Amino acid sequence: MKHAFSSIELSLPSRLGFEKIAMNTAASVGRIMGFPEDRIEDLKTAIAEACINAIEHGNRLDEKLVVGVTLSMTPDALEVRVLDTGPGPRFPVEVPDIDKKMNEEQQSRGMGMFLIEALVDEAEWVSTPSSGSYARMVIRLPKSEE
Amino acid sequence: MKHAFSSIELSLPSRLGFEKIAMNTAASVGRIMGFPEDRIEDLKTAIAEACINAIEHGNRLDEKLVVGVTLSMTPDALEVRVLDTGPGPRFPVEVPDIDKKMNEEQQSRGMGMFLIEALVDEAEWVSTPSSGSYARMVIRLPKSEE
Amino acid sequence: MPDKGTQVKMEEIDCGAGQPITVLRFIGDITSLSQAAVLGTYQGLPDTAKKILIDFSKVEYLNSSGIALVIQMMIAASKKGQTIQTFGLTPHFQKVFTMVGITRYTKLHPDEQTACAAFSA
Amino acid sequence: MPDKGTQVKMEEIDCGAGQPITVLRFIGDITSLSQAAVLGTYQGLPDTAKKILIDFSKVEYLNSSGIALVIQMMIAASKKGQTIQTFGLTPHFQKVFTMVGITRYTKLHPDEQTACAAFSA
Ligand SMILES: Nc1ncnc2c1ncn2[C@@H]1O[C@H](COP(=O)(O)OP(=O)(O)O)[C@@H](O)[C@H]1O
Ligand SMILES: Nc1ncnc2c1ncn2[C@@H]1O[C@H](COP(=O)(O)OP(=O)(O)O)[C@@H](O)[C@H]1O
Repeated sequence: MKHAFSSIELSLPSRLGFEKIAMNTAASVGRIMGFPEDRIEDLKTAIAEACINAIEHGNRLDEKLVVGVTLSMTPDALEVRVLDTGPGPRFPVEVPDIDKKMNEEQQSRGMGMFLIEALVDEAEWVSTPSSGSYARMVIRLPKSEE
Repeated sequence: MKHAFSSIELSLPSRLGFEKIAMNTAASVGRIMGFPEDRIEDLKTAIAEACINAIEHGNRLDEKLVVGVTLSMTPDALEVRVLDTGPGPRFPVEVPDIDKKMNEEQQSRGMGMFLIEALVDEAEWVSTPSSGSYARMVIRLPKSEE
Repeated sequence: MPDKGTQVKMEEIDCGAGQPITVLRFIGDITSLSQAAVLGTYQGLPDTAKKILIDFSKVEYLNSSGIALVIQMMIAASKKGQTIQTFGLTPHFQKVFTMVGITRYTKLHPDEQTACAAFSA
Repeated sequence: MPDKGTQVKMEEIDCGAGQPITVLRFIGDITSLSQAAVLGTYQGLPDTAKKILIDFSKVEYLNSSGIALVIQMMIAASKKGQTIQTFGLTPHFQKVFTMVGITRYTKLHPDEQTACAAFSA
């Protein structure tokens, strides 16, 4: 990459299904950066889950509220922030447990944040009480590629 | 579409190649709206050409300047605006003529605006001297689809 | 492809093992908006359906809420003593299903033939 | 596929018509950044190359600046008395090439075989 830093911004109304727009925008950025196809898939799922959470939980499906996505390219990684206007998740978040789910001791949902953490290289949730919160994810380029 | 109007925004640094991000974002919006695949291709080429012009001519490849893309969904059409910080094209713009090109009486380039006009249902260029200019394109959903 | 939500095709096939197998072929997306397509279709199956084959090969987008619907279907099937086999997930979604542990309860087969054969194994 | 810019593969083939045919297979993107790949490769062809076949079937993205490079190549080829045939453009880019009038100077064939055969027509 010629330039050390450059950033792409996307904003979406809070409507379920629109996470696909973020997925495809991010995939396009990932391909330009040279990520291998399996990492693009990881990125797509992670960003989709973060957007769905922002739409559903953060902005409570209020379409007038915007979900913001920033994609920051550095020479060795892509950093993604998914912003909403809510307070962010309350920690600790219950870890999904398939045995409990199959025994109906845990609701079937609740796998999004777990998947985000499993699929990207860094994931954190940042709450900025005055303005909202964001999920921050970093996915690094494989070393051999640079 | 349940809602009469909703709008997606994208902003990109002015770097050649980044038009692909806009293409894929727009394609994703177009698919959500139910455009047939051949219209998605028209949309992709039109938005790519408008972004390339914004990057090259409007923002003169200055990566610090942003190309803005807004995608506004209405029940029967997608309206796209591609904004840059320059004054916009100077009219009249020479119409491409393949015979002149093959005879080297016209430069080989200069087909972008022609293609935009040919591929979308409405195209216009608006200059707002104080802030910049934008290309505005409208692509309508086929009637049978709604 | 234009966005068409979730589509399901239901079929009865015979893998050569005698008892017919009910196939649910999902097409498009499996998300929180697919409740009717996934659970509705499942609930509409006749009680005689004991072997259920799920075809994910035409699924383009699957998210965690969609996976939750698949889990709900698996719970219901296990209550009814039905067997589920699946095939057609992309390598990425095979990984995702493995991450959430679904592979502890159903096998993800590479293709229809292998999945079919697994019913008589 | 990760973004790899423009790649070109050069080949000599024999369509059965005696004189060998030089094939340029473009892979990836054809844009304003493809000058070296398109014109550089073309200029590097030996003077004996009289029949040039262009394979667009692996081209994923083509824009008007890329088309301008193709036109420049066609101008150069026409000056040298070379014949160009092309194939492999998607229906969308066949439409775009037709819109800009390139089809008045070269035919867009559906596949390699038809394009090949056109040299001896
Ligand atoms: N952006 C967010 N804003 C507020 N709460 C959130 C956000 N993201 C996640 N949460 C909370 O964390 C919980 C777990 O999220 P997740 O693992 O993605 O599963 P699910 O969304 O299916 O419940 C959610 O149920 C919600 O309470
Ligand atoms: N966004 C823009 N800002 C300023 N000038 C523009 C813009 N778009 C187009 N133009 C002008 O119009 C001309 C024709 O544009 P176009 O048909 O796209 O062909 P090309 O970009 O290959 O020259 C350009 O050369 C440029 O002078």
